[in-house]
Amino acid sequence: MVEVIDIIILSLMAATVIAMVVIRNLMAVVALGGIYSLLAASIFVTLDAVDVAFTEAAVGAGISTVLFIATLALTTRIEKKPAHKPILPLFVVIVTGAVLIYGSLDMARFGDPNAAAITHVAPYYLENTKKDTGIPNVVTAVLASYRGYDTLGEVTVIFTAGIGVILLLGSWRRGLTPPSPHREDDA
Amino acid sequence: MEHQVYIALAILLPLVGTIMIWMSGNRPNQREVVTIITAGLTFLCVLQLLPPVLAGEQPELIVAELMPGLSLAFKIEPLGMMFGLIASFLWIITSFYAIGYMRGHHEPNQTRFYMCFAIAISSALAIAFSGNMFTLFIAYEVLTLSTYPLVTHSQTDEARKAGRVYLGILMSTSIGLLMLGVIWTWAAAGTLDFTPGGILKGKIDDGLVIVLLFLYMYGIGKAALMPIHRWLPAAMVAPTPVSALLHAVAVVKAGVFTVLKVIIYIFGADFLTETGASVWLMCVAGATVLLASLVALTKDNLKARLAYSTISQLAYVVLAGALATSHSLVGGAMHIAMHAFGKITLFFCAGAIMVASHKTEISQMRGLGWKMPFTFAAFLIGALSVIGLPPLGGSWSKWYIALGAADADQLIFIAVLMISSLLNIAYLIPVFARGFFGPREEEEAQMAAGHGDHGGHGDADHGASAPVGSGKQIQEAPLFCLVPLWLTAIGCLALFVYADRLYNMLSPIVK
Amino acid sequence: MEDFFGLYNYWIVIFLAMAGLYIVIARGNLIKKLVGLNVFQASVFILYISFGKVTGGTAPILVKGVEMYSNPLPHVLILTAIVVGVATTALGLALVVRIRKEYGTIEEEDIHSQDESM
Amino acid sequence: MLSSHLPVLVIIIPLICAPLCILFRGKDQAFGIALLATWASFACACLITARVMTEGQISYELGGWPPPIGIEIRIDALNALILLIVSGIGSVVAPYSRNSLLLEYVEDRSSMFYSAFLLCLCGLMGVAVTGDAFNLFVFLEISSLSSYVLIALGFDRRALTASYQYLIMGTIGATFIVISIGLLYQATGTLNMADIAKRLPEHGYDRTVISAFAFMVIGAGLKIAIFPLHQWLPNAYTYAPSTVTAFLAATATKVSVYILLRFLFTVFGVHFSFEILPTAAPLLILAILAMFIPSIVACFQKNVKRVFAYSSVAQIGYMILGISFVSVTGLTAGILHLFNHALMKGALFLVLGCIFYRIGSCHIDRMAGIARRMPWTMAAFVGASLSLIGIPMTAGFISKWYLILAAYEKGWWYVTVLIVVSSLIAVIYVWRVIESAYFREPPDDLATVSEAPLSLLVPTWILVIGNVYFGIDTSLPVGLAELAAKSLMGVN
Amino acid sequence: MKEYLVLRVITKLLLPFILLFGLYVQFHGDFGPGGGFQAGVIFAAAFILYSMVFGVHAAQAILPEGILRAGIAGGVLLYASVGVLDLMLGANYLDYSPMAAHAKEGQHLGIFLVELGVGITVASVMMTVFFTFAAWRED
Repeated sequence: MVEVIDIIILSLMAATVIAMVVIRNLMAVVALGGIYSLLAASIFVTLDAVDVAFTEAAVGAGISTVLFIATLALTTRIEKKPAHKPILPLFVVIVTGAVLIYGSLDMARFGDPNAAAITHVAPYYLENTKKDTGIPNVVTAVLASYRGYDTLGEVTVIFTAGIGVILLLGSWRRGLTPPSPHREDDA
Repeated sequence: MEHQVYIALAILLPLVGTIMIWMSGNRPNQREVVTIITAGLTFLCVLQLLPPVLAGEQPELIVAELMPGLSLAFKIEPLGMMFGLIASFLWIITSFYAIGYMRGHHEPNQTRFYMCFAIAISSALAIAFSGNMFTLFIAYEVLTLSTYPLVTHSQTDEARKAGRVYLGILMSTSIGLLMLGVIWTWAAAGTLDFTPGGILKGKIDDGLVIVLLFLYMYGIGKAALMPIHRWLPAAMVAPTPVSALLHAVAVVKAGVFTVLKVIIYIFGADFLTETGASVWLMCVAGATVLLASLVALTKDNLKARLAYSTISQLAYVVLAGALATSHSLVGGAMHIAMHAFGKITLFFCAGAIMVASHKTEISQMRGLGWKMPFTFAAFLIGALSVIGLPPLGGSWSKWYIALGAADADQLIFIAVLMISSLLNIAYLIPVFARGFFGPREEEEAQMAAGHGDHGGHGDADHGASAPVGSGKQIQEAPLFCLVPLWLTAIGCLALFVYADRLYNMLSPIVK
Repeated sequence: MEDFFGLYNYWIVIFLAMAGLYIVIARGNLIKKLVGLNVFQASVFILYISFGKVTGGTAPILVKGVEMYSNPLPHVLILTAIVVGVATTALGLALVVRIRKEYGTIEEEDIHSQDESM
Repeated sequence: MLSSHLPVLVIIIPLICAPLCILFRGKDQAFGIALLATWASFACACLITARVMTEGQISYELGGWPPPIGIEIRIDALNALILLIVSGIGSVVAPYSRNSLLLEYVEDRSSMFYSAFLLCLCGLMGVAVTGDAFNLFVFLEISSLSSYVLIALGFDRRALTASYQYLIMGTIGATFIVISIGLLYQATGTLNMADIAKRLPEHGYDRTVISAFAFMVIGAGLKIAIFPLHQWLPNAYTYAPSTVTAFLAATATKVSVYILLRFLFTVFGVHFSFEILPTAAPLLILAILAMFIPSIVACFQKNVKRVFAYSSVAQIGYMILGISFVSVTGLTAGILHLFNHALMKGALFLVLGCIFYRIGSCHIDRMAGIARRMPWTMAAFVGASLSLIGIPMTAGFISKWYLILAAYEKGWWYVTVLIVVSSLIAVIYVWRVIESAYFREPPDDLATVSEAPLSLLVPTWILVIGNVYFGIDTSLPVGLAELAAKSLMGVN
Repeated sequence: MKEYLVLRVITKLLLPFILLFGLYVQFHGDFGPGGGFQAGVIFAAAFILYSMVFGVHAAQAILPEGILRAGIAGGVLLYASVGVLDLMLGANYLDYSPMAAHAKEGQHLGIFLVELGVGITVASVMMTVFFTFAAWRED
C-alpha cells in the first residue's frame, strides 16, 4: 500500500522536476520548487519521518519559497534561453547518476528490516531513549542529546547565514568603490 | 676551540659588515671605511686558521642539525683553506679598487653594491669552509642570490636581461641538477660529509656513477662548463669590480672549487678512475678549453674577451679534476690561485682603462699604453701569468696539470694544453701590443668613432662617451685603481717564487 | 525483477537528484541554479530517509504497544541537513541580489562578457 | 580538570565568541574578543599537540555518550597538526585584519566580520578534530558558509560572482560528501569514522562502498580544488579581501586535504583505496598536471594575487603527489607540505595585503620599484617566495627534499625530475614580481607611498620568520608529519 | 496593501493562533513531532505574514533590529552555554545529566533549553533575513 502511494508521489515529483527544467518563467519555477518540497514532505510522511516532513514543509515550501519570491521581486522573472547545447553537463549528470545506480545495486532492499543501518546503532536509541531521557520522541532526543553537538553546529550554520545576509545586503548603501589606499599623508 | 671561533667570525664578520654598511647608507666615506675594515678583519680571521691547517689539523664547527644526518657544519682542509685565503685577501684589494672605480664612474645604488658584495664574500667563505655537501649547497645558493643584484646593478633593460640569464642558468642548474645529485648521494650513502677517499665507493653501482657525475658537473653551473657558460659573458654588463669578483674571487672559483671538492671528497679520485666515469668529462673540459679560447679571439670588447678566457681557464681546473691523478688535482687546486691573481689583474686593468679613457673596445686602444704605462705593464704580467709563462705563477699549475695528464696517460690533453696556451698568447698579447704600437691620438679619435658602433656589451653605454674620453687629455688611472692592480700583479710573481709552499700545503688533499 | 521492486524507489530518487544537479550545472540563470541546488539536495534527503524505512514500522515516537519503528537516525541527520540547505539558499540569494545590483543581470554569460569587457 | 576538556574547548571558544562579537557592537570590543578567542584556541591547540605527542591519540565523548551512539572528538598526530596550522594562522591573521582596508569598508559591521571570521575558524577546526562523519559535514558547512561571506566582502564586484561560483561548487562538493557518508551509513549502519573503518571489512567492499568512495573523492576534490576541479579558486582568492585570502589560502584547502587523507587512509583503508582500487595512478597524474598547468598559467598573470592563487593550485599538486606515493615518506612529504605551504602562502598573501593597503592594487606593473618605498614588506616577500621556490634553509626546501626522497625510494626518476622542473617554473613567476619590485624605476605617483604600518608588518614577518625557522629546526613539523603518516599507513 | 481590509483583519485574527501553534510545537516537541527548529520557522512565518500585509516597518516596529540581533546571538549562546554549564558541573560538554537531581530530569531540562535556543536563533534569523530582503531597494 505504502509502496503505491510512494510511487505515485515520486512520479509526480519527477513530472515537477521535468517541468522545472523546461519552464523559463522563474516565478513558475519557484512555485514548482515549492510544490516539489511539499511532495517531498509527503514522501517523508509515508517514510515515517514526520519531523522531517514537518520541517521540509515549513522550510522548503515555506521560508525558502518566500525568499525566492522576494529575490525575484528584486531581480527578474524570466530566464534567458540557454545559449549552447549542454553536452558536458548532460555527460556529468549521466555519469554521476550511473555511479549512484551502480552503488544502489548492492544496497539493502528498500524497507529491509535487516539492513545494517537498521540493526547497528539505531536500535540503541529506540530502546534506551525512554530510560535515558524520558522523552518519547526519539528524534528529538537524538537531535538534542545523543547528537546534540551536531545540532549545535546546525544552529551555528543558521547563525552564520544570518550574519552573512546582513553583511551582504545590510551594507549596500556604502557603495562598492574601493576606498582610496592609505598614503603616509592621510594615514 | 678558538679555531671554531675564528671560523664563525670569518663567516659572520662580513654579514655584520653588511648591516653596518646598510646603516651608514648615505655617508659614502663611512660606508667604505667599514667595508675596508671588515675585509681586513675577515682576512685576519682566516689567516688565524692557516697555522693549524699547515700543521695538519682540520678545525671543525657544527652549527645545527636540520634533519638526522644532515647538519650545517664547517670543516677546514687545505683546499678550502687556500680558497678562503684567496677570497678574503682579494676582497680587501677589490674593495679598494671598487672605491676608486665606483666613484670614478659615479655609479648609483652603491650601498646595495657594497652590501651584496659583503654577503657574497661571506657565502664564498662558507663554501670554502663547508664540512659537507649540504652546507656547501646552501652557501652556493646564497652566493647566487647575493650576486644577482650586482649583475643587475645598473638596472638598465640590458642589465635586467643579463640578470635573468645569470639567475636562470645558475638557479636551474643548481636546483635542477645539483640538488638532485645531493639528495641522491644522501639517499645512497646516508651522509654528505666530505671524507677523504669519497663516500660513494660501493654505495652506488658503476653504471650510475656517470649519471651522478653528470648531475654534479652540470649542476655546478658556476664552473661554466660549456654549454652552460652563457651566464658568464652575460654578466659582463656588471661594473668591473663585480666582474673581478665574479671571475677571480668568488663565483667562478667557488664553482671549480666545488668541482674539486666533489671529485676528491664525494666520489674519491680512485673510485672515479676505476670506474672511468670521468672520461667524458675530460673530453668536455678539453673541448671547452679550446672552444672558449677560440671564441675569445673573436671578441673585440676587452671584458668579453677576458670572460671567454676565464671560461677556458676554468675548464683547465675541471679537466684537472677529471684526470683525477694526484698531480693533476694539486695542479688544478693551484690553478685556482694562479688564475685568480692573473685574471683579477687583467680585469682591474680593463676597469682602469675604462675609468681613465672610457675605452671598452680593444680596437680603440691603439697607443693607449703610452698614456697609461703602469696599467698596461701590469696587464702584461697578468697576461703572461694566465698564459703560463715563467716567471709567473700560471706556469706551475699548468705544469702540474700536464704532469697529471701524463700520469693518466691521456697524452692528448697535453696537446690541448699546448694549443690553448698558444691561443692565450694570441688573444691576450695583442691587447698589450695595441697599447704601445700603432698611431697616436689624432687617428685614435676617429678610430673610436669608427668602432664605436660595433663590438660587444659594455660598448652600448660606454662607447658613446668614447670621443669625450679621447677629446680630453687621457692620463693614468686613479691611484685607487692602480695600487690594487699592481698588488695583484706582484702577487702573480710571488706565486711563482713561493709555489712550493702552496704545493706542500695542498698536497695532503690527495694523500 | 526482485531487484527492481527493492530498488525502484532509490532509482527514481536518483533521477530526481540528477535532474536537480543538471539544472545547477547546465543553466546560466543564477536563481535557477539555486532552485536546482535545492532540488538536488532535497532528493538526496529522500535517499537518506529511505535508508531508514522499515516496512511495517511507524514513526519513531515511542508509544505503548508498538514494536516496529523506523530508524530515527537518518531523520535527525536530514533535519540538520535541511537547515544547512536553507542557510545556503539564503546566502546564495543574498549574493544574487547583490550581483544583480552590480551587474544589472543574473545571467552567467552576460556577467562574463561584462567582466571580459572591463 | 579543564585539561581533559581541551579537545572541545578549542572548538567552542571561537563558537561562543562569535555571537558575543555581534552582541558587543563596538569595533574594538569585537576585535578584542576575536583576538582573545583565536589566541586562546591556539593555546589549546598547542596543549593538545603536546598531549598527543606524549600520550598518543585523544578521544573525547560529547554529551558523555560513548561512540558510536554519540559524537566523538578524536585527535591524533594528523588532526593535531591541522589544528595547529588553522589556529596558528588564525591567530596571526586576526590582529592583521584590524588595520586592513576591509574594515573601513564594512566598518559599521566590523563586529560581524570578526564573527564570521571566528565561525570560519571554528568550522575548520571542527572538521579537523571530529571523529564523526556527519559531524564533519556540519562543521565543513559552517566554514564554507562563512568563507562565502568573507570572500564576497572584496572590493571588486567580481568578488560577488567569485563567491557565488564557490558557493555553487562548494555546495555540490559538500552534497557529494553527504551522499558518500549516506552510502557508507547504509552499508555499515554507523557514522563514527573509526567504527566505519572497523565494520567495512566485515561488510565487504561491495558496489555501494565503491560508489561511496567515488563520491567522497570527487566531493573532497571539489573542496580541495584538485587540478581539473579548481575553477572556483583563482577568482575567489584574487578578489577576496587580503586578510581573508591569506587565511583561506593557508587553511581551507589544507583542511579539505585532511578530509581526503582521513577517508582514503583511515575510513576506507589503504588496502581498499589503493590495492583493490587503482587510486594511486590517477592521483599521480592529476598531481603532475596540477604541478605544471596552473604554474604555467601563473607565469602569465598580471595580478600578483592571481599569480599566487594559481600557484596554490599547483602547490596542492605537491600534496596530492605525496599522497599518491602511498608510502610513509610520501605521506610525510605531503603532510609536511600542508604545514609549510600554509606558512609560505599565508606570508605571501599578507605581504600582498600590505602592498594593497598602500597602493590599492596588486598589479605587477603598479608594483614597479616598490621595494624602494616598502623595503620591509618586499624583504618579507622575498623571504616567503624563496621558501615557495624551495631554497635551502626555508620550510619549502624541507618538503621538496622529502618529496624527492619519496620519489627516490620508489625509484620514480621522472617524478623527481618533474618536481624539480615545476619548482623552476615557480622561480619564473616569483622572479617576475621581484624584478619588477626591485629593479624597475618606480612611477611618480609612488612617491607618497610609505612602508606599511607595523600592525600589518609584524604578523607578516612572524610568518616569514616561521618559514625560516621551520626550515632550520624541522623537528616539530617533521615529527608530527611522520607520526601522522605512520598512523595513516598503519605501520609503527 | 492598505485597501485589502479583509486580508488585514484575517491576518490579525490568524496571528495569535500561529504564534500559539509555534509555541506548542516548541514545547511539545518532546512528545509529538516538532521541536525548536520547526517552531522557530513557524514563529518567523507569523511575523513574515504580518510584514507582508502591514509592511516591513510595521513589523520592525514590533521587533526592532536590535532585538532580532540579540535573538540571533542569544539562541546560539544559550545552546553553547548549556554545554559550558555542564563542563562546570564536571560532566562532558553537552552532557545534561548533572543539571538536575536525577540524570533523566537533567537530560529533559537540557533538551528543553537547547531546543529553546534553537527556536530563538532560527526565528530571529529567518525574520532578519526576510526583513533584510524586503528592506532592500534598488537605488
